[in-house]
Amino acid sequence: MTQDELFAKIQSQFPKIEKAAIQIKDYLTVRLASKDDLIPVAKWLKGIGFDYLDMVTATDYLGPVDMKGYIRQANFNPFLPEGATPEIESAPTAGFPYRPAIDHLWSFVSNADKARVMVKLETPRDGASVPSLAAVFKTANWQERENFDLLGINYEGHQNQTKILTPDFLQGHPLRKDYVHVKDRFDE
Amino acid sequence: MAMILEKLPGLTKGLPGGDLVLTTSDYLIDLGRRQSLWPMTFGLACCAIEMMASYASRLDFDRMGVIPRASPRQADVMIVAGTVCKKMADPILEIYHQMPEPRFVISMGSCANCGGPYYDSYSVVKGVDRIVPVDVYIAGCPPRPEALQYAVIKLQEKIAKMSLKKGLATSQQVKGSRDINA
Amino acid sequence: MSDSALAPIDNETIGGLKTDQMFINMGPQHPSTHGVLRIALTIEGEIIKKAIPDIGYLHRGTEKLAEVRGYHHIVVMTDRWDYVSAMPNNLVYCLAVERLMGSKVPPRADALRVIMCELNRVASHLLFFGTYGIDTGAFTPFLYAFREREMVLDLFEMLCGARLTYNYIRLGGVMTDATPEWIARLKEFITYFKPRLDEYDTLLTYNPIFMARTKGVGRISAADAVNWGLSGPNLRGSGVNYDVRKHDPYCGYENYDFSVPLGAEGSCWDRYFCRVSEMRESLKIIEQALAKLPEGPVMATGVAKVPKPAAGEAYAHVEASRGELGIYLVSDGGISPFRMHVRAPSFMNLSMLEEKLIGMKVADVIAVLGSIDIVLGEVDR
Amino acid sequence: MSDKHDEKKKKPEAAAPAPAPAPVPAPAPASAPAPVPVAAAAPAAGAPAAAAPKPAPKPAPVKVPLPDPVLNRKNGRLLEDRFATWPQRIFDSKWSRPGYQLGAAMLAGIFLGLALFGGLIGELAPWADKLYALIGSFVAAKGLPPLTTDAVWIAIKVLIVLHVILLNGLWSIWWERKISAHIQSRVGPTYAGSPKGWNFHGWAQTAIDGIKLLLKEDITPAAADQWVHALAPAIVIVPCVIAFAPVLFGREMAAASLDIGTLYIFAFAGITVIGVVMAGWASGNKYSLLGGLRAAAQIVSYELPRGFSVVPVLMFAGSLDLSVIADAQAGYWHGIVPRWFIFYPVVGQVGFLIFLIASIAETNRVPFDIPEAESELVGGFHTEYSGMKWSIFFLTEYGYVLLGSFLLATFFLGGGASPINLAPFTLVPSWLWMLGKAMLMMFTFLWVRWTLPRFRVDQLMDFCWKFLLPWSFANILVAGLYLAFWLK
Repeated sequence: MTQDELFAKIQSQFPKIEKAAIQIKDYLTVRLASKDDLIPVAKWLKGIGFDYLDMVTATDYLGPVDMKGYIRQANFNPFLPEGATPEIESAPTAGFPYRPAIDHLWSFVSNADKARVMVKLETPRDGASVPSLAAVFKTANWQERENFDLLGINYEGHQNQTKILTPDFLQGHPLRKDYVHVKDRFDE
Repeated sequence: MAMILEKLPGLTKGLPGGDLVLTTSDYLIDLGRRQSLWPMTFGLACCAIEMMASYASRLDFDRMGVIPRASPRQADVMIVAGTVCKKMADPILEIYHQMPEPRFVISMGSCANCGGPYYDSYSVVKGVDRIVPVDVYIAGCPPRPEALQYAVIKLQEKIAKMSLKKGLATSQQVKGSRDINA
Repeated sequence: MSDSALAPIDNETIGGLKTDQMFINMGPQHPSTHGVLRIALTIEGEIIKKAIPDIGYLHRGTEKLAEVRGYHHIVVMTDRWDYVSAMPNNLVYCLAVERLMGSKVPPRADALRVIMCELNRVASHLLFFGTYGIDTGAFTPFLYAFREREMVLDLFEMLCGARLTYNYIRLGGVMTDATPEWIARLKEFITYFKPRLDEYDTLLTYNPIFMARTKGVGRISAADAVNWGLSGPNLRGSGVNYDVRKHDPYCGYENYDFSVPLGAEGSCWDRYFCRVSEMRESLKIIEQALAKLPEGPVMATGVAKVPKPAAGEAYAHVEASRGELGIYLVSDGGISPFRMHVRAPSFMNLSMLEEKLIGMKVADVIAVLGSIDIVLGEVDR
Repeated sequence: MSDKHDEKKKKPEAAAPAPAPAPVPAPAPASAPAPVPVAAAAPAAGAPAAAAPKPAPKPAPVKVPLPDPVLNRKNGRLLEDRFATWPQRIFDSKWSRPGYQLGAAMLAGIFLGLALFGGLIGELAPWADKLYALIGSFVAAKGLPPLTTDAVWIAIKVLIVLHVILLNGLWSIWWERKISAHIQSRVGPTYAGSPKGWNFHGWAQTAIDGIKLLLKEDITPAAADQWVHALAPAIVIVPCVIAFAPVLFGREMAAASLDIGTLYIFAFAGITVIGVVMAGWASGNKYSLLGGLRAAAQIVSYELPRGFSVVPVLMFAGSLDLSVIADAQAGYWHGIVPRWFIFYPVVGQVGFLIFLIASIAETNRVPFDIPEAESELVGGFHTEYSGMKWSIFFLTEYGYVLLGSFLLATFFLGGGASPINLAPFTLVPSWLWMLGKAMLMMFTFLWVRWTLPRFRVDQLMDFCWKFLLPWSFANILVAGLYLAFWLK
């Protein structure tokens, strides 16, 4: 199934869905109109053979990453030669649309058709909240927990939305671009 | 046993040939301690695979009498092999306290030494020596199994310098107050 | 996460007898959790009533660190996700960045990438074979597997100087070319290794005790496996024919003739057998790749020292030793990625434990956990 | 990498690689000494120092004394060549290597020497009688009460049995480590012993481990029941020592000749499980508790097939006394086949196998090591034990392995009887044959330990109750038929 056929099929069912402006290279990327579409789309996709939820992730599009999220001074290397390449710091790129938004991404795979569709949805950054797919795809359970832990996204209807990767005492959500690391007892 | 050993230097002080008793027992004790260093199977990350390789056929740690023990109660040396993350830091300290004395720590790999490639990460402890005292550091990411064996040899040399006179049977306190390297 | 939240213990009364449930903390330091996994078990006698995997003891924040590393530097970090088979990690990252940059890889580099990834799959499955032997109580397979694994590592070491973290597959190609001597050694290894696989079968695969321990234990149906998002031998052990090498070929995998071993019922033994059979298939692929190894350069020209791919998004995925390893990259046009997400197969594979372990015996926890073959570096990243 | 190898081909005379740790100045091609033949063939991947000879200035051909290339003693290859360790090379024609020939010669020598030594000494029972008479005369001369003779004699026997168990710990742990190593293509302990002197195959490894364990801190966990925790190792080892009393070490060589010897051994060996359960419960560790409970279930279950598998032997011998059982197996059928119980058709072999399996299960060893299952329960019932207390558990385990070996030798392998009815073999004294058979059985124990995976709890129970026990009953039935129709 080519990308165009697949897109036509999706659009015939959900006319509000449109192709994303920035396509993920080599894969069909569609954008949902609103978050209420997500569960119907997922269920429909599961019905037509896209029963493998490959990935649930999101990107924080707020400006370049804040260097306060890293512990740069803690382990200064005195052995660097003069004129060594400095450590990379974050810097904004001109022309990139930084915005306070979180771009969600779901990737569905159909094994029979050897096809893959990337479903995107952009929500505001503060209080980002999307429906949970854990009831439809069990694999979404941990991935959504991970996104909650690292990006602070609220998944509506998730049964066990708790920290999964970071330690209990870590404050904030590290993958947010404005994450500022609060020093704990293991840092100096 | 440890109580007798603690008092041995005092007892033999006035005796003729007391030093001979002392050095002989030093020799035997050090021999026992250095020729049978049992590490705990404590793999954290990548280095654990190299640690396994050093137990395996080609390099065969058993030649030196090093056999892994699963329980910290029967282990002598903790090989911290891999990245020490903040979530793992407390269990490491707990396991260290569960080991009977004399206990030694080998910090294996850059991550355990100083954080390694994760020097600026928010969830990595920059060196296991912030948690437990370390006897031998091994550089490398990950170090070769030969490096680990060399570290064990170095630790054996260090143990060979332990002496009853310097209080080898006494309790060592956590965090760098051990006097065995003098 | 506190212990009380992990496993609230509810004692029940059966037939007038009060049963007492027990909370057991398996890990983070335990001989057979393969690293620093913790499973909070609530057991009743030997039966598991509740099992909650607790991960994050090796969370190193790679995805965050990638946002301030150069594109070339990140290859180093990819080695340390799945440290048992690092080549596919290098490969998937390089494929993603190459897609972003739109650069083409020379054919010889592609063939070398295939050879190295398949060799690494052999090394990784050998480690699985050994540790699964230990998990089921047989210590000797571990030593046998490591004897052969050391030979694979020698081959790696000769080509790229590292035993475990190779950094061999770079943006635009591979680090160094394979010498004729190396290829001769590789052929020598293949001839040596093939009979060893039969030896393993006699030692462990068809051992009655081992089969009793693993066959029919921890069954996962095909529908369940897909729903849980399993991949790799865990998915194929359940009979689902999903292999990225066939599904979405990369690096010229479509040119090689190999079959995908499938399991029958999705039990531990099927997953184990899939891996052992995959080693044979990998050898087949390596032989074919060696037979038609094209000449030419191994590094594409025009890969910048400090790459700055144009703003865009890319996804690449490969069939790593543990399953489908994917990378989602967002570039803002700067010198480091704007966002990198790793679709780690072990993470998905592990997530099914929570439901799957209930009702099993304590010994089966080890058998099931060993059979899904996780690497915590990849789970926690 | 590739140009490095090209250099090799062009200038083979420059390719004598130096040992990697000591980088030597790159030699001028003219001044390099003649290389060892293998050096040219071996790809010097590990020697980067000498790989790229710079164009040396013309005058002053300084002779750089290259260190001798370090050769592997075994195969004559360069040590730096990492492929020298590839198994294909290691395992090629190993018998052509001097080490193996020497080893085989030494083994043969040890066996021959032992046999000669044993033949010279002869049976030990007459010597013991002489010693007893000596003590008796000494006591009589001193005018001590006559009971003193027996008291001293018993003390001597007790000491001997104790030392058998202790020395067995030293020997069998070392042996197990060496055997496991060679099964796994390793070499096992090598350096233990005197660092300068004689460290033959790490002979002192167990003794050194003992020294260390003696000096380790003795931990009683906070959650443990202090007294029970301390008492458990004693409860474990004491029955083991007691059970050795009637064990037959050779003709008329038992510490106590008991009419009910078999029953006595089984009775006391069964007590150990109490100590194991105590250890598991008192440690205050859930893994230990599980291990203790598993041990209780397992050992109690396997007592049954173990006991019933010996019943045919008892029926044939007509006695529970171990000496009588051993003597009943003297003689040869047709002058060739020994009349050992293992050679009784079907009954003997089935009984032997069941007894062997049950003995392995009794000692908690793989494939029946679920009480201490390292990959499941960390250490099982001894997880929380450290130092000497822990080593007592191990001493007991190996004590029971020895006990099982001697019982197997006595019940099924003819005790001290020679397997071959020929002059040089029949002259070897019974205690040596006994020891040899016991060691063979012990080797079987170790061999099984390092080959098989582990059962699960329910499979273990199924195996005992649904397989071993019915077959041991059937075995008794067939033995009865033999007695009724064949042996009369």
